[in-house]
This record gives sequence, C-alpha cells and structure tokens, in this order.
Amino acid sequence: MSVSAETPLQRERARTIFQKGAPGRRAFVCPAVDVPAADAGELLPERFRRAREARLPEVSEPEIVRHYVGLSKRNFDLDSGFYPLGSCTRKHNPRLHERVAALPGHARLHPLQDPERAQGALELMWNLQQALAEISGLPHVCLQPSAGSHGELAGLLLTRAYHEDRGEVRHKVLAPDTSHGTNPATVTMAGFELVKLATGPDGGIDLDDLRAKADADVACLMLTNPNTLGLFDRDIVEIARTVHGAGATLYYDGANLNAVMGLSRPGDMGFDIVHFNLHKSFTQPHGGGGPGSGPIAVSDRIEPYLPVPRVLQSEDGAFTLEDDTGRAQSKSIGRLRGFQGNYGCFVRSYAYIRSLGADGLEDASRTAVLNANYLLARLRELGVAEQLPLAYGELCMHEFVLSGGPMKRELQIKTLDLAKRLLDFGFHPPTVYFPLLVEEALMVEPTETETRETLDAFAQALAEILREAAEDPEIARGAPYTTPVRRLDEVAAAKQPVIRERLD
Amino acid sequence: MSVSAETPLQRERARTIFQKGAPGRRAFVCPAVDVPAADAGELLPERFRRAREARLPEVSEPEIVRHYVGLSKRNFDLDSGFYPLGSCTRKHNPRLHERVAALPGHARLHPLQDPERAQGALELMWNLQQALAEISGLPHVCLQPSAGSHGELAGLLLTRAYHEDRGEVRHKVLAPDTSHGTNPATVTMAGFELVKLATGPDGGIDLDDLRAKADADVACLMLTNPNTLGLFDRDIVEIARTVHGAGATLYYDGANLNAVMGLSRPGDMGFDIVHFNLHKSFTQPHGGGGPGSGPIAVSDRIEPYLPVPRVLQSEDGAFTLEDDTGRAQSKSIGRLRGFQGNYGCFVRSYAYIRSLGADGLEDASRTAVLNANYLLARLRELGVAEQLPLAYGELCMHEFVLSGGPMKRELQIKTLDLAKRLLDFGFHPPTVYFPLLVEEALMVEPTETETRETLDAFAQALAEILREAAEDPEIARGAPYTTPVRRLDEVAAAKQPVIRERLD
Amino acid sequence: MLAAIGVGSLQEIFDRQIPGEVRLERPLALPEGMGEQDVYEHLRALAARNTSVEEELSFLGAGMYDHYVPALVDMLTERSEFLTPYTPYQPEISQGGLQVMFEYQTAISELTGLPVSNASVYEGPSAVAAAAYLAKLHNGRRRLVVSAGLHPHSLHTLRTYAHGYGMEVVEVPVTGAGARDGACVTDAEAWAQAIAAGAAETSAAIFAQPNFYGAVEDAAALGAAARAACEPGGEPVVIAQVDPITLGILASPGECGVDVAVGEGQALGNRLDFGGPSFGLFAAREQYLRRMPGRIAGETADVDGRRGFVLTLQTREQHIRREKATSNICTAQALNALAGVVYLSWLGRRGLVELGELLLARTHYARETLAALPGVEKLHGQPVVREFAVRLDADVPAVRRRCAQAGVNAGADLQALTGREQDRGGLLVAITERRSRADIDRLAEVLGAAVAAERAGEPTVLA
Amino acid sequence: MLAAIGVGSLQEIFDRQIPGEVRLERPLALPEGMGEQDVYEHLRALAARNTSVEEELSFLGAGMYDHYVPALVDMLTERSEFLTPYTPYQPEISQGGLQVMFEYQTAISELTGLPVSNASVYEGPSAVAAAAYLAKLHNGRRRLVVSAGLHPHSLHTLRTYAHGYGMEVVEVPVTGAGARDGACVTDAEAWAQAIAAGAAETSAAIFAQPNFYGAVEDAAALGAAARAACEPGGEPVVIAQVDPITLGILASPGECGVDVAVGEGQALGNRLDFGGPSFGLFAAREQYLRRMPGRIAGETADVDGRRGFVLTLQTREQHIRREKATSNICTAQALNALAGVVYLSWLGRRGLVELGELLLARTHYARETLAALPGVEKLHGQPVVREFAVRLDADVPAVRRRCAQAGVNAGADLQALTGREQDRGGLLVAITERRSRADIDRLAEVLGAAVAAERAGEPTVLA
Ligand SMILES: Cc1ncc(COP(=O)(O)O)c(C=O)c1O
Ligand SMILES: Cc1ncc(COP(=O)(O)O)c(C=O)c1O
Repeated sequence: MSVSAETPLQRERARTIFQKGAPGRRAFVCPAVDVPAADAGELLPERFRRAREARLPEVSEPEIVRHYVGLSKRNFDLDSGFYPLGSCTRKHNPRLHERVAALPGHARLHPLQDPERAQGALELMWNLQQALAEISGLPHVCLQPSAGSHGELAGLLLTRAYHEDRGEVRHKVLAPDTSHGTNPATVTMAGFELVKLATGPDGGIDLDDLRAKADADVACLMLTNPNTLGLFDRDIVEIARTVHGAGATLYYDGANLNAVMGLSRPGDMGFDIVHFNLHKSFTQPHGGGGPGSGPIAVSDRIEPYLPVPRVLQSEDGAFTLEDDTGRAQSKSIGRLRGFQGNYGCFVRSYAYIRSLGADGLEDASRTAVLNANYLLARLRELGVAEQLPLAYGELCMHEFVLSGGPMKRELQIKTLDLAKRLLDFGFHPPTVYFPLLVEEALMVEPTETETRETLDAFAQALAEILREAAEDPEIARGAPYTTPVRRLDEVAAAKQPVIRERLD
Repeated sequence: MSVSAETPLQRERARTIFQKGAPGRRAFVCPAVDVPAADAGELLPERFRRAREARLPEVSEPEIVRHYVGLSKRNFDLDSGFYPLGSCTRKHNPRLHERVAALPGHARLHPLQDPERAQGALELMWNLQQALAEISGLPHVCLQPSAGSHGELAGLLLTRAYHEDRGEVRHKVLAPDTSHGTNPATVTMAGFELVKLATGPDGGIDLDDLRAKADADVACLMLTNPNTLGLFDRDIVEIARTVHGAGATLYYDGANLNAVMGLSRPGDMGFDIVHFNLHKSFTQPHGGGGPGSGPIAVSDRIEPYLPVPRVLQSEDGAFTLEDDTGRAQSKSIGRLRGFQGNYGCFVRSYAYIRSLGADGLEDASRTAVLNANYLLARLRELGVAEQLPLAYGELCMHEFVLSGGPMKRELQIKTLDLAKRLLDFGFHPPTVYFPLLVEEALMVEPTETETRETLDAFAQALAEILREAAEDPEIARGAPYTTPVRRLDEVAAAKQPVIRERLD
Repeated sequence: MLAAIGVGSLQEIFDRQIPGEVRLERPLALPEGMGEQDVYEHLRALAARNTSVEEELSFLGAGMYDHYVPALVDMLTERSEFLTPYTPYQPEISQGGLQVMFEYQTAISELTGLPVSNASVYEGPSAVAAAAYLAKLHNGRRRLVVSAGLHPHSLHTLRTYAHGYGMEVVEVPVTGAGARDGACVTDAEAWAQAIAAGAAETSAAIFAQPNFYGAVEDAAALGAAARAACEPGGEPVVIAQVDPITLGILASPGECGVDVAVGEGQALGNRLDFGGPSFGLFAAREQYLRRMPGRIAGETADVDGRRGFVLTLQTREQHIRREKATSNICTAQALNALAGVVYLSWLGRRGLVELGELLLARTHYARETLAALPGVEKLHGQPVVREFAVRLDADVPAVRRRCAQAGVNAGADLQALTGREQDRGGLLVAITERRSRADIDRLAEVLGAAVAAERAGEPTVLA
Repeated sequence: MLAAIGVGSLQEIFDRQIPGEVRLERPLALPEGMGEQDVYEHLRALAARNTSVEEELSFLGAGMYDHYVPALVDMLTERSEFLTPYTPYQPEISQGGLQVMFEYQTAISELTGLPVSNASVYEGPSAVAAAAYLAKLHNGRRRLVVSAGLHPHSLHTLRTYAHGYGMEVVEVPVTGAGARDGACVTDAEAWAQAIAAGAAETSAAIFAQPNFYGAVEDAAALGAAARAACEPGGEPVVIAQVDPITLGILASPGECGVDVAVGEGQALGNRLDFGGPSFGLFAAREQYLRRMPGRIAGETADVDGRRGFVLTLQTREQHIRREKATSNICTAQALNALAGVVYLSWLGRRGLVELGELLLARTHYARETLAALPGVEKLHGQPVVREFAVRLDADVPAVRRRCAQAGVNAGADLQALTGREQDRGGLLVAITERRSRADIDRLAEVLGAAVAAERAGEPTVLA
C-alpha cells in the first residue's frame, strides 16, 4: 500500500451519534394525539416537569443505520472468526435460535400474562428446568439468575439461608486461587469473607490446604470443575467429603460445564449447588457482553431456600408460577430480580438442548475436549510449546492454559504482544493473564463448533508470530497494525476518565 | 503500516464454499421417513434416477455462516456508505419494509391461495395499482413485470398488440442515443428495429431528427424524462404531439421518476405507457442486483392489451384476480411470468408510499433535486468543475452527468481511475461511461436520503483526488489500494472464461 | 443550500426546468403519510386477512412450494452487505456478491449436470421464454415445439414472448389421463411428428421434468427423439424446464442430453411471497455460453495476483451491446439466488439426495392413500416426486371449499390453471418435507369426507 | 486428530482425566435431538399456546411495557458484529461495542441529568439492590430506608440482597388510597421519621418515580427531606428508581437532587420477552464514579493519536479486584443497552418529549374514562404519565377473566403483585403509544360490562 498506510476504517475517525445529525432531524414520527385536549398544568403541574431537555441525538433513520452499521464493522465477532476466549465457551450460535426467540408468542409475551394464557412459555421453562436438572444431576432448578455471577450470588445466599435455618453462623467461603474473579467478588457481596485455597502441583486443589482451612466457620467451597486450568480435579470426591465433613456446602461454578455434559455430573461429584451459564454451554449469542442467563440447580437439602418464583406443574398437567408475595411464609431467599428471569435466553437454550438431544450434548462435550487436545498437540508439533508450554498437566479438558513465561524471557515479547499481533492475523486472542497463578497466561478454549482447519490455521498463526518475534520482537510489540485503531492508552483513560460525550 | 502492507481482508485469499468443509459434514438434518417403506424401483425406476451425485458443498452450519458473513464483508453497500450510482436511485431502504414483508401473512402466502383467503394481499396490490396510477397520471396499472426491462418488454408488446389490433404493421422503435441499454435491447427482443434519435445541444431530443424519423413505420418512441443526462426535456409536449401525430405510442422509462413525483406526471406529459422501477423510486433494497419490480401504467387506449392477471375489485368491495386461462377471448398480450409479480416488492413499496404519503413523495423528489443541484454547486465551488464540467445545461434534476474529458487531458487520469480512487475514500463511485455520448462520463445521483454532510464529504473527496492527481497521476491510476482485491483483470476473465469452481 | 446553488427558492429550480403545462399543480390524491408504527399496524392488518401456509394445512404447489427455509438464509439475506448493494459494477468492492454468483453458478451447474450457468434470471416461466430466445439467437429458426406438460404459466409466457420476437409455438399434447403408466406425459409420437413436420425451422423442443401433472417424463427419450426428428446438424435446441429440488434423485438434464435447463428456483431457500420474488435458473452446454442472458461472474486475478471475480462476458449484455444484446435483462434476482446457494450449501451433497428420497416416499404414500378414497383416483400412474394429480368424482371447487372449512387446503384445481377441459376434476397435490405422514392422513380424512359429502349432495356448512 | 494427540481413542482422554466414580455411565435421560425444522415447529407450537400482546388488547404494564420497537433496532441487534462478540476485552477489535457503550452512557446521563452512567446492569429491580450496595460501599452504614412505592419486585430483590450484604431494610408506607391528590405517594412524614430515626446509620433513602401505583412523587421534596433528616455530612445516598420513558417530561433525577438513579430499561427498544432479557440503567453523581458496578467505557487515543474507547476504571471490577470489587457483575446486558441507545437515537431529542406528552394525554384520558364507569374509581388523584391505578368495586381476578374472554387484558391485579391487603380491588392499567383512543374506549366498554356483570353476580360464560 504505497499511497496511504491507513485503511478506510482507520482513516475514518470516531464520531459519536451525538456529533452527527443536525437540529430538527429525526426518525420517529409520533402518533397523533387522539384524545381530547386537556390542560397541560392539570395533566402534570409545572413543578413536576423537566426544565432542561435531554440532549438526545437529532438524526434521521438513514443516519442511524449508517452510524451503527459503521460501528458494527469496528467489531470482531464469532460469526466472522475464531474466538478461543478461554472460560467463555464461544461456540457457534445457531441462527434458528434467533428465529424462534423472535416469534411473537415468545418475544411479545408480557411477563405478567396469566399463567393460563402463557402455558407454552411455562412448559418451555418447566422442560428446561427438567433438562438442566438431568444434566447437572441436581433435582431442583430455578431459572431466575441473570448470568453466572448472579447465580453465584444466589448460591451463596442459599448457603447462608441453609446455615441460618440450621442455626449456624458461618462467615467464611473458600475458593481456589485459580477461581474466576466473580467468585471472590460474590463472596464479599454476599457478606462472607474469602479464604483462598492453594493449587497443588497437578493443578488441582491442594488437599492439605483444604483440610487445614475447612473449619466450622466455613460456609461453602466454590469450585469450577474442570477448573480454570482446563483440568478435571481428580480429588473431587475427597474434596466433597472434606467440605461436607466440615458442614459446609459445595458450590459448582458451571462456566466449564461444556467439558462434561453427559460425561460427568456435578451432582454426582457431590456438589450441592451449581449455576449454569446458558450463554456458554448452551449457546447464547454473547451480544458484546450479554445478555446471559445463570440458572441454578440444587440438591434436596438446599431446595427449600430457592428463589421465587419457579415453574410448578399441577396435577392436571397445567403449569403455574409459584406465588412470590407470601415470602414470609416460606424459607425462600426471595427474589433476585424482576419477573421470571431471562426468558429470551431460555428459549434459545431450550432450542439448543432439543436440537442436540442427549447424544448431541455428550458429543458436543466430547468434541470440545477433542478439539482442545488436538490444538494443544498441534502447538507441540509446531514447536510453539517450547516458548508457550502447557502450564499444568499433559492432556486437558475443553480448554488449556499456556504459560508465556519462556516466550517473554527468550523472545522478549509478552503475552499481551502476542495477543495484539494475533489481531492482525484475524483471530480473537485467547483469554490472557488469567488464571493469575500462571505467568503470562494464555487460556485457550476452541469449542466443539470449530473445524480442524481452523485449529490448524490458528496454530500456524501462533507459530508464525513466534518466528517473526525471533527475528524482530518489535513487530509484535508494535501490533496491531491493521485494526481500526491501534494500541490504546488505557492508563490515560482511567486517569482522567471521559465517560460521556461532551455536548455544546 | 510498516509490517505488512496487506489488510486482513487482502491477506485472506478467496476460497469458495466448494473448497471448504470435508466429506460427511453437513448442516441439514433430514426429517425421518415416517411413511411405510416402499420399493425404491417402484417409487422411481432406475432409468429415471440420477447416476452421478451433484457435488454440492459438505459443510456445517458454523462454516456456512462464517463463509458468507466473510463474503459479505467484501461488499460495499448502501447501509455503509454513499452510493451515488447515477440512474439507480440508491435511496435509503427503511428497515420497516423488511419487517412487514417478513410477516407470515405476506411472506408465507401461497400465490394460488383462493382470493377469498388472500384479500389482504389483493387489497394491497389494488391500493398500489391505484397509487401508481395517480403518481403516473395513467389510469390502468399492471404490477406483473419483474423489473424495469421487463416492464419495457411489456410496453413494446403492448404497442405491438395495439397496432396489430388496428391492423397496422409498424416495425421501428425510436430511442435517443442517451437511452439506457435496456431500451435498445428490449426493442430487439420485442421484434422491432431500433432507430436512434440524436440529442440536441440542450441535452434534449433533437426535434428535427425526431420529425424526420417519425414516419408510419414507427411503432413507439421510448423516452426517459428527465433523461439520462438528468435533464427534463422541455420539448416534451411537442415530442408527444409529433409521436402521436405519427400514430405511434410514447413510452416512458420510469427509471428517473424520482425527480418528478408529485411534480409532473408522465400521463400529463402525453405518455401512453410507463414502467416504474419500484426498486428505484419506491425503495427496494437492491440485493446486489435484484430483486426488483417493474409495474406498468397505461392510458385507456392501451388498457385492453394489458397482461393478465390484474387485481379487480367487485361490486361488493371484494378483490379478485383476472382469469388468465381464457387468453383467447381477450385482447391481452397474456402473461409475462408466473403468478402475480414480485409481491414481496409490492409490500415494501406500498409501505413506502403509505409512509410518505402525498406530501412525502413530493418532498422526496424536491429534496432529490435539491441535493443533486447542491452537490453540483459544491463541485463548482471547489473547482472540481474545471476538470469535470457538467456535460449539458446549468441546473439539473435529480442527477447530473459530468464529463471527465478535461480531467483526462489535463491530469492524465481517466474517469475509471477517478472511480477506483474513490473506493479508497470509502465512496461508491457514480455510474461511469454512461450515457455514451458524454466523453468519460460520470453520472451522479445523490438521492434525497443523503445529508448535506455526506454531499460535502463526497465533493471534498473528488477535489482531493484531483489535487492528488495533479501532483502524481499514478496514485489514481494504481488505485484502489485498500479494497479486499485491487484492480482486476477483466480482459483475461472474458478471454478464457472460468465461470464455475473446478471440483476434484 | 439554495444560496450555494444560486437560486432564490427550491421552486425556482423546477420552474426553470419543467414547462408549466406539464407541472402538476395540485397535491397527489394519495393518503397522508404515517409514522412507522401506524404503517406497521396497517400492513399487519392486511397480512392478517391472508391465510398463509402457517394458518392452514396446505398442499398447494403447482409451481411454488412451502419448503422449510433455514434460519441462516434469512440472516444472510438480511445482512446490509448483501441486501443493499446493487449490481457489482465495481468489482473491487463487490467481491462478496461476485463470489456468491460464482458459487451459485457452480451449484446450478452441478445440479443440472451442465457446464455453464448464469447468475439467474427473473423466475421460472420467463426463463423458458428466455431459453427459447437463446435458441432463436443460436439457430435463427422460428418454430418452437413445446410439450403441453409445461406449467401453464410457462406456456402462456412463452407465447407472449414468442409473439414479440416472432416465433411460432407448436404445442404437443400430453397423453390422456388414466391410472396407468404413460398417462399424462408428453405424447411421444406427436412430439416427434411436430418436430419433424417443420424440422428445418424447428428452433427448439421444450418439455418439463417433472411435468405439470407431477409425472416424471422420459427426458432422455424426449431429447433423443427431438434430435432424431431432424437432419444431422439441424437438431433443435433441447430445453428442459426442471424442478431443482428433484435433482438429487432425478437424472440430471446433463445426463439426459438436454442442451438448456431452466427452472423456477423458489423451492431453494426462497419464501412463497404470494408468488415472488424468486429466481429462475438457467444452465446450458458450453456452446451456448456466449448467447446466455443475464449476469455471469467469472474468475480472474488482481494486479497483485490475488484471486478475484468480475462480471464477465458483458459483451452479451444490454449495457454494453444495447440492441445487439442477448437479452434485455438488467436488475435480476441476485438476493434470491444468494438464498438459493446458501440453501444448497445447507442441504449439502447428501442432504439433497436424502430430501429427494423423503419427498419421493411421502408423495408416493400420499398418492396411494388418496387414491384409495372413494371418488378419488390417480390421474396417472407415472412416478411422481413431490407432487401428483388425482381426479375427483366431484366438483373440485366445491370440494376444495369444504376442505378449506376444515382448515385444509387440498391442493390446486388443475383445470382452473390449465383451462383444459380434459383436466376437469383434477386436483394437484404437493408434498414437502413440512407435510408429515400425520398431515397427509389428515388430508385424506378431510378430502375423503368432502368428496363423499359433495357426491351425496350435502349442503355446505358455512364457517 | 487422535494420532496427533497421541491417544488411541477419544475415550482415553476422558479415562485419563475423570475418575471412574464420577463418570456418568448412562446416556442423559433427555429426548433425542431433532433437525432444525422439527425444533422450529416445536418452538412455534409452544409460542402458539401463549397469548401475546399481538393477540389481545393488552393494558398490562407494571414494570414492562408494550412500546413500539422500531425495525432498525432488530436489524442492528441481529447483526453478527453486535450479536456475537463477547465483552470487549480487546479494544482494538471492539471499537464498535465500546463506542456504543460510550454513547449509551451519554444518553443515560442526558436522560437522568446525572454526569456518570455505567454501561448497564442486569435489569430494574436488581439495579436497586446494586445501588444500595454502592451506598454501603460509599458510607459503610447499614440501614436502607425505602418507600413502599417501589415495584414489589424491587422491594423483594432489595431485601434478598440486603440480607446477604448485611443491611436492614426499613419500609416507609405510601399514604392511603382515595381519589385525592397526595394519595398513594410515599408518606412524607413517615419518610422523614424513618430516616431520622436511625440517621447515623441510614445509608440510603430510596424511592420510585413514578411509583408503582403510577403516581408521580414529589421527588425533589423526598430527596430534600432525606437530607434534612440527617446531620450535615451524614446525609444518606438518595436513590431513585425511574422510568426512562417518562424522562422527556418528568423532572430528571439530576434536577431533583437525586444521587443515584436506577431503572428498568425495557421500555427503551427492548421487547417484552416474558420478562427478560432487558437492561438496568444506573447513573450517579460524579463522586460515586469509582464505586459504580459494571462496565464503563472511556475515551482515549491510540498510539497514532486516533480517538478510541476502552473499558475503563476496571479496578472496580471483579476480574481485576476480585473480593475487593464494587460488584460481582460480569456478563451483563450489552445487546439490550445497544437496543436502548439506538431506540433513543430513533426517538431523538424532540421525540422523547412528544412521546411523553402523548402518553400523558392518553393516560389521563384513560383514567378519566375508566373512573367514570360505575364501580370504578381512581385509586389516587396524583398526576400519572403512562400508568395508573383504579379500584374496582368487584373481585379483580373475576373481572380480569371476564375481560380476557372479550379479548382485553385489562391490566395488572395490584394486590396479586404487592400482596398488600390495602391494594385489594386495585387494577393497574398501562397505556403506551400502541394503545389508541379507540383501544381505550374498547377497554372502558369491556371493563364496564365486566364490573357490572360481576356486581350483578352474572355467571361467567366459558369461552
Ligand atoms: C469460570 C467462570 N466463572 C464465572 C463466570 C461469570 O459468569 P457470568 O459472566 O455469566 O456472570 C465466568 C465468566 O466469564 C467464568 O469464566
Ligand atoms: C434509465 C434506465 N432505464 C431502464 C433501466 C432498467 O431497469 P431494470 O434494471 O429494473 O430492468 C435502468 C436500470 O438501471 C435505467 O437506469
């Protein structure tokens, strides 16, 4: 490109919708006022009225379309390329799901519609509850939580209610140092104190540390299995025994369920409470950061405390919603949000479960694990593993964590540089710098919906970047080059935060 | 971009869907055979059976999505940028239209549904017929033709039928040298012989030439008004008088109707037959080259010959379709295609007409003309007009034609180079090298849905390209640089045509 | 803006250009404009007055079919980048659309077994007329021999066009009805005779496979007979109108010696839309390449050697060749053809065959089931793939009305479409993968009752 | 692939990792998988058993509303580039999503009149609980004084959360019902007392505007009273739950002295979806910026000086700060917030006001019309914007059932939602721009008849 080094997207500088349009332009045409005129002051006295107009954009429909279509082109997305963001299960989102979720009978159903006239929706929720119970091996499901971390909060509030009901006060919650940030954050938000557990040399929980810390103050242990290293904790039965022995509950962070569907069930491992990330294992489009959905499943002893309302089936087969006003009479922890949860997500995940069926779900997990191990093997074959060795273990489940430590020392490029250079190759980078205990971590989750060709291409790209770095580390350090903007100054952004457009 | 001159889109070489996937992969799951097994030979004897499988792609849904989403990113489109392709009326496509066209009551209505159970569709068509009659000033409308050129064919077949019915044999059709290619092509296809009319110095029909050629062999004159120079033919009344005086019909190519909606009507100008390009004046998304729709409107004397079936309204207000089997009994030219025409397009254009209403349509034409003249003025202001003068006239209607002759001589770049360089600036070029009689023609149609800011930016880009060319014409001659592929070898493509993927 | 233009008012721009006598001096007599919500409600109200295939159990076909359209087709056709560009005149920024055309051409070529496909024409019936025009350009003769087994819309359209470009249409009847093999197919003897009769002037011989009665024709024999009827070197162009969805199991046009295959593409991933838009497929043997109508994408390379695609052989086209063009077509059906190739990719190599077998089995079952009803008999015994005709011993419109009241659209009234006396009593029934065995059984139940009631002269109950 | 991995079978990978005792040795007890078409039909059949707002004339609101969602919202939210990325961890390839967040934040800031907005939280009721947690982080106190005028779901959610993070919830009643001004609003005296009672420990004072009864509160007075009840410097955080669609005409939280504004965003371009997903808006005064929950996009520049956007102030967030984070939220509602800002752009500066005026006028008309019916009276006389409550002199569930049989969903049963005895007989009626005067008149007709029939003890006719 001899003439201008800038791509058209780079050339076009960011202007917000507030900087476009002109006074008087608009898209909306308000329906006519068809009722008799009334005195404005009578309708709404002056003192309740807004004094200063909200300075919303003044733009026509064509401008809005151009603006947002233009912005969309500044995003990388799963439909456009490989997105091996570890821990996030970026599997394909079948387009059927968007179609069925948009059917007016689902999309335009009011949440307070009488149950008799929402039987289809309630049956769908009931069926989903049943399916999630079977998949998790825990019989009681509440679909309400809005995402994984909301499910975690529910789980700890359930734990609290369970202990309180038994007259116990326990204020500590255990979580391994590999745990996802939402786990410790939830511990605090639920009013507990975090106690960290060490990771053993095999990448699992350090059992001695667990035994030492599992005392009578411990309310719960929060665990992911396979954990965030992509490893199945082989001591899970012993862990469960220890935790239950201490009178605590065992919480399953379901973010990694995609490794074990139909193969191993949290309930059978001894977990009391599990949350699902429907947006991960059960394929919601991630929407740029939501919506998601985080149903929970629990064992019999936790069931009395579940949030309201759940879907119930009555004798005659009809479905109803639990009453949620008479909270005082039940042991329920109450509501976690409005209405019944993210029904739109339920529709999609239910469609997914019915599409795949028992075999298909098992197959999905098998293939997810196969793909991860294959990619790992390819990286070994290409010599990438020398600079980027597997942090723990030999094989992995559905994802694996590489250490960028040797790369950093030998090639003088950091994991961040590698990630940024991947952008020029058209790949979304893996999760980086997590889990925290792995130096310069790279967490790679290919998922089952990627082809072997894609895995090969990704491995090649990594090898190529390392080769390039061996010749000239500046290439990676200066990357990316071809993206709409290049490396951004995050420090400046946080120092003097500008978080809205200045107007006028 | 110091490292690689290639953008990610350039780096990724074209591979077709046939080159992707692997044996056995698939997206479709066939519903189970739920009827009793029957003998294959009985169902379909071997001799009727296919011997060699069609080698369709073997790909999964995620692969299909990635492939075509990826291809889509190799397109420029109206929702992404200015598209002033002259003669094509690239106005904004309101998204409401896609929504209403997709309603099952429209989208999943079978064309042979009994009229009693398709009253909504027939009423819509009736209303559209009425509206087009009013807009054109010609009372009888047939919606059937599939696009403009199909409407032209209908028009000439109507002309033939009209003359034949009067016992006349006329074998010539007149059309100006500025006419669109479909006009002469249609003349031939309809079995006539083309006679070209010269253009006068004011850009209109050369009246003397017309008078000389309008003899008793002439069946029709095909005209666009405003014509393809963007000029309203001021002699239109005299032209009509001359043509009618010769016993011929006057045909209106409606491609440029966007200049005169609510301002001047073909029927009032003296035209007998007009086609509409619903995809232009009445905003269909152009779909990369269709679908379109080309209804026709005619005067009383042409009406008996209209294609079948039209929508009729009976006494009781119910709508029916004309019988189309008893062709022999009527004077109709018959069918031009299957069923009723491109109903999906009717829905969109009807929605457009109802959205804008009488005022809105007039406003659209006014603004289209304003925008074209403003852009022209801006080009003059910026000095662009020195290298790219207006070919004819002073003002214009909804579009204008520049001559690239001076640019070619003074700056040594051709209209083609200018067009290609515009691609690097993120603009779709105007129509180039049409009309033929203008040297190095550039035909610019901004439409009414573009903002002043966009027109200014486009004018700036043209000025910038000319400035750049004055310094170094090689820049434009080598353009484009930033597109997914650069200038393509069209000659080689035509010499040894490869028009399908070679398999195996 | 006016100041920049140098006029005092917008009106001045018009006054200076449009002569007063042709200015419209009153507002258009059209309703006032409405906001989006109101227009939506209006169009929804109109839609609600149509009974779509979602609201009844429909066995209508006769040219357009209720096949399942996968969700990814909608998603892709709704993408701005496919929905809102125009014809790829600027190939550098249109590689997406051009490659889609190239892939479409490949898929149609594979389907038809013919080496050359264009990027689509308007739709099915006019594709027949376009093929006949190709024959005219090819051999300059003026007779078209055509089987009456074509869709009546195709026959009518062909006549309309042929009258324009000056060709004579000679119709060859189909053999009489009856539940035997060989009924309702192109009369082989008449076919050979009609061609031979004006052999030196016979430009093309045209038939449909399967034909309008659902009957599978002996395509290879028809082609061979057409050629045999003429002097060597003077053979007509053999044109077949095919149904693409059947081509997973039916011998391809290429295998049957067909020169040009055309057909309605709607069944491939396009919705019904009350009849359009859809697309027409158009494929041929190599020798017709430079006489094909419509757009054709071709492969080439850019200045840096990258593979790319362009519109090619444009010297056939109206914008280059004007009155010498091989067709007048300009705006065609790109988006519909995109839906077609995406659908075929979704179906896939094996899927096309499996779907064909499913349709074959269900259609056979449906025909046998209906023909077992009193007052219903097969119109013919030829193999059928996804549509078949029966004859009712009762008034078809009346029976159809009775069925409709029971929520079943029993199929198309044959005679209402063909206008032929011999088709009286005929009902054309289409079976897609959306019509299960249970649906077919329900049809049998409702149709059986309706025929019985009609024969018994029972009064119709108004719904 | 197995060879590359160096295992003999796929099973070996599992056998080597999952202990035998926790392996599931049987297939899951779930139905078999189905093809796309079958799944579609199943989900369509379920949808058909729901009565959506398309199939009846619905006046349901009470937290979610049937506003018109313009078509461009669907088009944009369905674009792969917005639909299928995840959180913008890699800003260089996520400028689209990040800029949308920045624009959303600007729009919410403008709406609320508060300088700081995050990029959304889950939804309305949990946003209240999140705001209370912010108050706790801000001042470390343990009492939450909350008006009973909040949506009952918000009250319940707040209690659930507060029990976790150890705060006490003190509920302030609303004044009694009656068709007078000042009925059904937060009891001003009780409000001041409740705050003053534990002033040193009062962390936040929370009210809703309009409140659950549709009544417009004197927001400025409530805020002022809350502050006045405490020592200077010891003021509670004043939190308002607002309805964004009313903010074109109602005084903004910023104008009323509110510290933190939260609310349900569904009315802004999001569909009903039987209750979710939607989004919660969350805006505050500058001083709360570093205690906000959730994502925040900030402006910055790239190495070449181009303007760009990043997730900023991430040291508040769980992935960086873990147990010290200001919230545990991770996956949130980016796509719903996108719909929100696109909707607000579509509505535009004037449109928001015009829509507000339309709702105000129609709601007023509806209230007066219904209150004129025998057996129906206003529950209160406060101004209302797009929802109001009436009291029926008849059993509400029975009246609602009668209306439903006539195709009218008359609104929400107040008492069924609040569980409060004092709300017996209450009906909460929502009016959006989709409910015309004719619709309102129809409601009056049907409701009037239902109340009359119920009072007369007429038997219900089963549909
Ligand atoms: C291991 C793990 N736990 C919990 C979460 C939180 O889930 P959510 O984002 O749905 O709140 C995530 C999400 O990234 C995760 O990866
Ligand atoms: C002036 C003119 N006439 C006729 C046509 C042909 O219309 P269509 O492409 O709809 O066949 C066009 C289309 O570009 C045109 O610009």
